[in-house]
Amino acid sequence: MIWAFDLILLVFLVITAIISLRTKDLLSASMIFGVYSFLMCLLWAEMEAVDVAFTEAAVGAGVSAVFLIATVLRTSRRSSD
Amino acid sequence: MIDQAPALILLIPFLAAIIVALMGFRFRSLCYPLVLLSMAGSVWASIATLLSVLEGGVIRYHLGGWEPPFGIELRIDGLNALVVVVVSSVSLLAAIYSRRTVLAENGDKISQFYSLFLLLATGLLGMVLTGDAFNLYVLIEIAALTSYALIAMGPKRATLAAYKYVIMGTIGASFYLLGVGYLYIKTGSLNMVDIQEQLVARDLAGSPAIMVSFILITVGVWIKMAFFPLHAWLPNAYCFSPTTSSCILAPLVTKVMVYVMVRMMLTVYGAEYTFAHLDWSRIIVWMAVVAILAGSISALGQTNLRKMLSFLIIAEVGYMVGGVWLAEEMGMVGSIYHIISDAFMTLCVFLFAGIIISKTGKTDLNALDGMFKKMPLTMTGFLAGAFSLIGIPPTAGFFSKWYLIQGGINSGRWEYVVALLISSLINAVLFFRIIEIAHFGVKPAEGHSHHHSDGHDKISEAPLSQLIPLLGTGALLLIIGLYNKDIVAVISDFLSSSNLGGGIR
Amino acid sequence: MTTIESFTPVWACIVSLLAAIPIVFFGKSPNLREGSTFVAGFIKLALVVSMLPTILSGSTIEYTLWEIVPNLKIAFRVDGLGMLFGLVASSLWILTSLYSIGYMRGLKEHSQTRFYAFFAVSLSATIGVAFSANLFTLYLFYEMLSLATYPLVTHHQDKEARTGGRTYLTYLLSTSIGFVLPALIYVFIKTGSSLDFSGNGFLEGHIGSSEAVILLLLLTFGFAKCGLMPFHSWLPGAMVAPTPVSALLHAVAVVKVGVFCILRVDTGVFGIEYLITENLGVIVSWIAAFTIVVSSLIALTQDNLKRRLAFSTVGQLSYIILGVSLLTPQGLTGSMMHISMHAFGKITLFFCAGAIFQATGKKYISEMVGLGNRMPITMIAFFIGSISVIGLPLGGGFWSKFYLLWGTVSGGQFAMLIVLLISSFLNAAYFFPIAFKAFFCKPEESLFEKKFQEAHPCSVIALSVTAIASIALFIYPEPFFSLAEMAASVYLNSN
Amino acid sequence: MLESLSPSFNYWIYIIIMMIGLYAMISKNNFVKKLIGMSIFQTAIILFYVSISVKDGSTIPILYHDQIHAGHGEHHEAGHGDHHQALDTHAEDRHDSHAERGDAVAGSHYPDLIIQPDDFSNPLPHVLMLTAIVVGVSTLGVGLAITQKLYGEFGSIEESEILDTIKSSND
Amino acid sequence: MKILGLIAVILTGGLLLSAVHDFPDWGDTTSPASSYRLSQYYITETIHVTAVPNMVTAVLADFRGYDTMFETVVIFTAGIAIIGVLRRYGPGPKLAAPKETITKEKPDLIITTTCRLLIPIIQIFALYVIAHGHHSPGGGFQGGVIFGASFILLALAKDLQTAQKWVPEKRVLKLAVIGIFIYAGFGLVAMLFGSNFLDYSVLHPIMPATDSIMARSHSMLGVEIGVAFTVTAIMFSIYSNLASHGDLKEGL
Repeated sequence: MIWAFDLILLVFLVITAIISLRTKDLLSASMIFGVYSFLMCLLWAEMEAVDVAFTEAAVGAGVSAVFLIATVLRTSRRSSD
Repeated sequence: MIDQAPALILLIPFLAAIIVALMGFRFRSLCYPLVLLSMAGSVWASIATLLSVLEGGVIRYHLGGWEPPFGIELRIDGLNALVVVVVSSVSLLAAIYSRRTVLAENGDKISQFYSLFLLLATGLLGMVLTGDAFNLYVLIEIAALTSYALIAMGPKRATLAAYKYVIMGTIGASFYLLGVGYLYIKTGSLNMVDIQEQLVARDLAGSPAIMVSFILITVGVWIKMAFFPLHAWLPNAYCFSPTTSSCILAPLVTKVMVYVMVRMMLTVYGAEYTFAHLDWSRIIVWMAVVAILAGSISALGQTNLRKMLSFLIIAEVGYMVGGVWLAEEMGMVGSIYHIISDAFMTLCVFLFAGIIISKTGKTDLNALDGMFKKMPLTMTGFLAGAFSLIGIPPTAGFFSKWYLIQGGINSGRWEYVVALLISSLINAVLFFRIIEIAHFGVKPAEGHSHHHSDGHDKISEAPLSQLIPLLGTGALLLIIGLYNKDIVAVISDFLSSSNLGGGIR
Repeated sequence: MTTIESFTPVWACIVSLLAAIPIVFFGKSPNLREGSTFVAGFIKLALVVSMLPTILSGSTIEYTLWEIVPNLKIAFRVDGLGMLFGLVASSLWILTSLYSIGYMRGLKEHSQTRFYAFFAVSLSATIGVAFSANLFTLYLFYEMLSLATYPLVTHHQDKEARTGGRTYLTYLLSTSIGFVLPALIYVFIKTGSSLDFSGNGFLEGHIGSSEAVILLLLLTFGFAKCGLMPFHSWLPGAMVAPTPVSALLHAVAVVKVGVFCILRVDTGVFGIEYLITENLGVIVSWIAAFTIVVSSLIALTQDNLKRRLAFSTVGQLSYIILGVSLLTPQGLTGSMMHISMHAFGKITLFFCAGAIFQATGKKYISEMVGLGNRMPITMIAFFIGSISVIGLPLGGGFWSKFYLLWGTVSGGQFAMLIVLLISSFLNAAYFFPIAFKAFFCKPEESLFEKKFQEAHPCSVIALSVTAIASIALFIYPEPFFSLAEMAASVYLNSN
Repeated sequence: MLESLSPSFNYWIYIIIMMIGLYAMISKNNFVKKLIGMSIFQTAIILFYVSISVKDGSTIPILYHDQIHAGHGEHHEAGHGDHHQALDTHAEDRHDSHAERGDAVAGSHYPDLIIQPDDFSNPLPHVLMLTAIVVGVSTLGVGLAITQKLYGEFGSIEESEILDTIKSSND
Repeated sequence: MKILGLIAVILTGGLLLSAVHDFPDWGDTTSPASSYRLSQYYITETIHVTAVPNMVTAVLADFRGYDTMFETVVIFTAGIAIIGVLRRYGPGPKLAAPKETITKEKPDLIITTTCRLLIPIIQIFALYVIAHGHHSPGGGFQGGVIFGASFILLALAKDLQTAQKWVPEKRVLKLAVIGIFIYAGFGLVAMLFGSNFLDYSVLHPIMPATDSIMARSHSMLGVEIGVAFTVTAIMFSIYSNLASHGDLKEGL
């Protein structure tokens, strides 16, 4: 485990989490959430949790983001906050 | 067969749920009988389990044939054997009731509704049966997901309430999960009994992580059971949901979470840690007092029948949390007994509310105008529940209050006793307000009026599928009250086996 | 003193409960319905009377039905005091039933089936209270009575009834849940006993003096059915009920259950000896004395006949409480006898009030001038009832009042003696004018339409019987006298 | 300096991420935002669990083909003094569990294979978190479905707007 | 709400931070979680008692198979719940239209072609993931999600109707139910053989397995296939409901 890589990933995680919650465009927010999930997946893979990482890649970065996008397109893209 | 009964308790409704899910396309009319049949099977299995627990002590059913802590076990002692009977029979009664209301409220989604209904029962039964802390989380989530959907299947406001419930429920469940994580990081185990042994063996009583895990789990469970400051999701969720949903959700979800709290406090952390080491009894009983009073007083301000009852649930949760945290055996007995009796009384009044709403189409208290004349049997059933909630002997509610007050006096917590009494009186006011409306009509005449309000709207007795569960619940309330000694004996056995001595005054 | 195990008291209790089933079943045919009421009434009376010789011989009858909470049983036990009360209640039920047939039919009341059914249930609860073996069973039946009488009190289902019913339940439930229940549980915890009433109480040695005072106050005010001030307002409020209900409930069942409970608590829970040693009688007796005087004064101002009777009842009940709190054998005997004597006297008065309303529609005393000629039987009965309640010779009430006065003298409590005397005077002041005006004043012509106008025969028979009984009890106060004396001796000499 | 922090910075960051999610769940007005917050909240917990499973010098909890078919000495590096001790105790443990499990292990297909527990990261949290991820996506799905239903009924996914609608319809 | 959120965050955060120092060191092999017999048993004995090299799969599908069954049920529940909440049969009351209109263009040629090529590969990969879960990362759940994603991709690339032709709602439900039945079936058959629920070891007489250890291994594969069925079906079902606002007619 490479601590520097780990740390960079963690910092990016925090950044993407904050961005995805602060973006007013929900479609972008969903995409950034996908990025967040993917970073999370990388982090876990790097922490030797391959199965979890695999699942997160499929679920978090893939399906969850698609669900979010589907909902956003079916409802409203704008968010007040 | 009997050996397998613990697993069958939840496997039967579980498999039925799966089958029912398919029936939306064909055999829709078979959903209801199948639900009844499976719940009856579950009741049978749970009673068989209870009997064998009474006979032979704790049952440990190793799933997959793995010894705990390696595998997951169902661990059934006196406490969950009792609660599981309650959960399965309440589900059965609610299922019997559902016949017409589901058709009326969710006619196009019968199979989904019943499937979710059975999955909810499965989840709740599983929560009660399991002996594994993480498995409990999974089952909490099953129960939660089904609850969200069952509530969201109602009209407009129900959807909003369901959304709120999703957020709050997820926070609660996640706190629980995090708490289990903290336990795991310090003990390395997930089996409840094994965690307790590890806590003792590793001498973790002073560990901040264990304390934090305790707080997380407790707060998580409190959110799920709508303990007062964390109750915001409950009133609207139970008030606007379809009546059948509220009939199974209201009696069971909060009560099962109280069970989880008791299980966590006694089996996982142990009474000594919970009461002697942490010693938060003083503050938490005060919180319970506030919860009881807040719930009761909020209920007073409601004109919507189900909303009023929902606030009563919050008060009742206060009873149970307070009773457990009295750190006193009688209080504990009272709380556990109250889990049982409150499940049935809540069922009774919610069934009644469901009948009234489906009969009159109105949700406020004035819908009850002159109901004693129009539906005397329904009102009789309701009276049993109302008297029980007020605490009139010999209904079950009286005896739970009896033990709880005894606990309060024994431990010298007079504020709790006073809160219980005030809440009983407020309940009396609430229910006699209903009885008055049903007895006198909304606007009683000035002089002798003998013929008010008959016949201007044709409301007659509820159909049999709704009457049977209502009257059955009423009768059960009496039976639970009259046989409280035997139930309490089982509870006391459980308490004495779970080594209360260390932590209890 | 021997103890006999027998199921009879349980039968005596539940027979009227069971009677509710045929009453509801025969709801459509009034004759069968009221027939079953009567059958049940006679069976009940027969069962109670069948136990009388046993009790008089000094034995008690016991039966344990059910151990409901660990250590706590639903148990029945018949002793002198219980027998006395049971006898009064069961015999008056029959008469009240007779009377109510007349009353209800005469006025063509609605929902008669409900009326008779709950009437029967109330009686079960009353007998249950009378034959309770422990405080817990007593409480159980006490609550049952509160609830079973609610539909009776609010029988008219109008606004007035709603207000009255509200007051009724508010007072009764809040006191019983708020005061009695915690006291009950506290006693249970402190003594760890089965709460069984015993000859000399079971609290001694388990609690301190201050606890004793609090418990006594909780239990005295908690049984608000006894009408002690300040928890008396439900009684006049509950007068909205049909008169038979008022009669039975407010002369016999409900209020007497209240004082009976206090008698039980004082004798069976605290024990007279313990009350004497702690000097607790004084508190209660002053409360009772206050109630007596104030209620009598209020009664004087009432124009509604039933309300006047209600306030009179409040005062008379306090006699009983005063009698027991004198803690002397004579006082105790007197107060127990007063249960029966006052019951017969007061029920006569209520019957009369109902008969007047039934025949003429009059409720107010000012409208009853010259009624004596119209309703001679009723008014004579009213007069007899007044005598008995005031406590003059020729009325059964004389004996009980005599013993009460004797009790004050032998206890050296002259203040109480004066209270009793003043109150008797006030009683006379609010009763006699009614009878006097009825017989000796000329009515205004427009007041009555007919010359002779008695109520329904059933009612008249009933009120005559009770009036005669009131006189008979003066001549021959048995078996109530022996029962009371026996019970009093048990409570004072059992140590 | 960062290296000295490294023992616990995962734990710190997981708390930060979790609090970001929690704050969003409670404070955000938009329903989709709340659900994104919820997902972040849940993944933070998963991160915490995964952190538990990490061991120094371990590898992924899957046996390689050649690991299975080779003796244990090959992949067991020298220089881990305490490993030998551990080996002994674990060998004993294994015997115990052999005895417990009877013929189940007696019939092992790889009787010669002895595995060092410290060589592999802890598989249990991984298993638990697989389940947690599934629960997370299920909750997200249900939450989104409810959001869509709300939008269909109220025409908005902003909490304040919906509350206003309800308020005005009640008045 | 903002203040409430801040208070909750500060309280919870403070609480959690206060316990961090109590945690075992990062990667500490002697930490309770790592050194307790539970995880050690899983690491050292899995291969012996189940003959599965991937410990995660073994623990998931066998030791904690009960959990995993309910994990599948969670997915199933979510699917049913979303149908229950969102599904509209026939024309219901008018619902609010999306704020942003979705442009309906003819699907792009490049995208459709790529998808046509890609989807079979994705599906084969999914099958590989399912089947090879014993030896490499993966298993029923991951494979199922990937398989489901292939259908979602189809729906996204062409339209929902095309994907619906492959997996109409009825088939989705059937697949999901079959999946759970496969899983529960292993457990139930074990019960019929007189053992406890989900005890695969007794299943060797009816399996191409030589002994109870191989029976566990093979049953795990079966169970994973069951999970995959359910997950595939439900993932697609959730997507199609969310994408069409419950009427399964017009997707994104």
